[in-house]
Amino acid sequence: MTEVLIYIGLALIGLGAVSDLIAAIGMNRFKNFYLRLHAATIGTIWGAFVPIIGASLVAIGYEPLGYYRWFVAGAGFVAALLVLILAPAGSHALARATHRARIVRVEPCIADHLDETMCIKGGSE
Amino acid sequence: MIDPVTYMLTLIILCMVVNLGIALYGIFFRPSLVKKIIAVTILGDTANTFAIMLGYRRWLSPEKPSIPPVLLNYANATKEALAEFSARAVDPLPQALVLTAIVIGLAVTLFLVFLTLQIHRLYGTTDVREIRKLRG
Amino acid sequence: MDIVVTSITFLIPIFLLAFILYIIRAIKGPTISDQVLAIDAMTYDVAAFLVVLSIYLRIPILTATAIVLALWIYALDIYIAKYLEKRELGE
Amino acid sequence: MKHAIAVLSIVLFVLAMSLLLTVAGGLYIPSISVRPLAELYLNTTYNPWNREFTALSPEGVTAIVWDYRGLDTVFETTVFYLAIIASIAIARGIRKYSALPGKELGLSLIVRTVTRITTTLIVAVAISIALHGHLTPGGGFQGGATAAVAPLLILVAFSHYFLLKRGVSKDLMLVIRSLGLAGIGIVAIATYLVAVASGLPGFVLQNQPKPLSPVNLPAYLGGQLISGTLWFFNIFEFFAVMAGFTIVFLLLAIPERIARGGGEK
Amino acid sequence: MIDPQVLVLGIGALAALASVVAVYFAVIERNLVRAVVFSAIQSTLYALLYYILMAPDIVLVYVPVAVGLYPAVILFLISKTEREEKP
Repeated sequence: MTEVLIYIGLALIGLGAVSDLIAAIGMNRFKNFYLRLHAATIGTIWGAFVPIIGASLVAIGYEPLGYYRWFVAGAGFVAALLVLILAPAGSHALARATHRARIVRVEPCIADHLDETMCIKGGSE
Repeated sequence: MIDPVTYMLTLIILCMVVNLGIALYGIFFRPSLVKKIIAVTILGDTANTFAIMLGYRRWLSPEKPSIPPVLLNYANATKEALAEFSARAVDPLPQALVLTAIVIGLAVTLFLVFLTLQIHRLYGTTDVREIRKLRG
Repeated sequence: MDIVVTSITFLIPIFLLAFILYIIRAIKGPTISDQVLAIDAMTYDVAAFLVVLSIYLRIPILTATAIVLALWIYALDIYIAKYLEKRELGE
Repeated sequence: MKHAIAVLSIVLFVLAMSLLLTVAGGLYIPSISVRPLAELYLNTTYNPWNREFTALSPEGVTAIVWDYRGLDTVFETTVFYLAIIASIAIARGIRKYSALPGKELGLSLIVRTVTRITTTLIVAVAISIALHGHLTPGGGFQGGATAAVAPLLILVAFSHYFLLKRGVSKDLMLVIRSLGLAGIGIVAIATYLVAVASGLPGFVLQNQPKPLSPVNLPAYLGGQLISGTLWFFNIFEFFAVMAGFTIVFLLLAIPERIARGGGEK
Repeated sequence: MIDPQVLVLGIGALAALASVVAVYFAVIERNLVRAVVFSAIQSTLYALLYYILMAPDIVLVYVPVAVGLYPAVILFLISKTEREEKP
């Protein structure tokens, strides 16, 4: 039983690590802020939530931690829950403020339904 | 032969020395008072890191890392567990001093923030060169 | 050799590589929003990393730091967002 | 581009210089053992077999902060108190408002809802950190600094008026803060007063019984380890630090327009 | 197999090196809001460094103070005074 938990947990940590790397590459490759928002969401949910859940599962089945493995698992689940609640809200606040403060211009832009004046049709491309 | 552990520890200490130098440059040569406050906080954090480095200890063996000064399983602690704890735990004294220093550093920074705010209300600027000019 | 320790030894470099890439974007970012977004992702990455590392080192007591780290970076988002949106933070 | 070259040269300098210092071996480096004083602290922080010196707290840092070096911390609390009082003194003369704006201010609905949930979680985490300060990492300073983020988050995500409407004012926080400081003082001299009243020698800030003075606060309360004075000190320091920071943030959050006297009186 | 001590201290050394870059830009940058953001990067890296140096107490007090309170206080100050540092 404990071996199954450890293998599932390790698989989740590995999945999280790979997703984190992909998101970090995307963070550097995407062209503007609104596209990077997508990479950041991948990096927080798949790159932080999933590995913390995996680590909690590993901790439940991992004997050397002894009696304190329930502490690790509990703290891990609380941290995962916090990431799940807070990361989207933070990204939302940042995106909304960035759009309202008009500090990021998207070129070329197809349509901007929130604020038509920010959209410059037929930009550099 | 280079010991990699010694290299890593030296690298951390030297990075802190460089940070200290850059923060001192910010305090002495940047004109804005806000920038001076930011540099002062960085200086304080770096000094705290030095204190914590003093209390660190190397690992006993690869299977026995050094541990924080917190005794686990205290309810059924034996004398052997206690001996192993004092053989592996890091020095708690610098941590205790740094703990209070951080909170008091924030309180003193708040005081500096209020002073800067009052200077801006009186003189209309936070640039030290202009403040000096205004006072003759 | 322990399967958990062996696997985590191989997974840590992947986390570190992502961490370095996030730092590059956080330093370089053309606007403030890009920087804050990169710090955001970097800190959640670090929080996950701390939990994994506490299992790797077998020191369970270190896990509590991850909760604190996950909580506070949200505060930084809110402060920067409020500053960009309103200019006056108090109202 | 100029900055990139400067940063690269600094990093390369650090890497090369530390290599040089490693080969030369002249720098202080942490060794495999700690100082004899630290050995003493680690050996006696939780040691039921050595009741003369032990603090009976599994957490070394909290034991040093409030037991071995307790007097230092009391004076540091005084410095903290004076810094906050100095800030309030500089900010004197700020106008009060009679009428609060009725409309909703602040960030979007999503952020406000999440902040409502988060603030509860923050206070819960802070109280847990402060109450378990003598068992796991944490304590009064950590819990207080953690709890002080909650009002700041509300100030930013809602508005300055949101807290004022719910009665969280500067004066209330001053009262809480004074109560916390008074509690620290009472716990510090409680053992001394009891010892003097019963005609025994006693110490200020005493935790566990010492060879000369047998008076102490109980180490166990209802079967749970509370480590004598440490638990009470942590609770009172939590209130003092949290309320102290909240006062300053309330003053700092007053909009500049009103602070300069241009707004409503 | 790599020595775990070297691996763990290597993470700390990486955090320290990155913090040098963040501190450099925090002091050099003229836009004060960006300087605050750089100092937040430095705080996060220092928190990781304190974790590696086995000080969970310091992490618990440093993260709320340096990530949760310092940026807000300095942003309050910037929003009430000046946004740019004059050359």
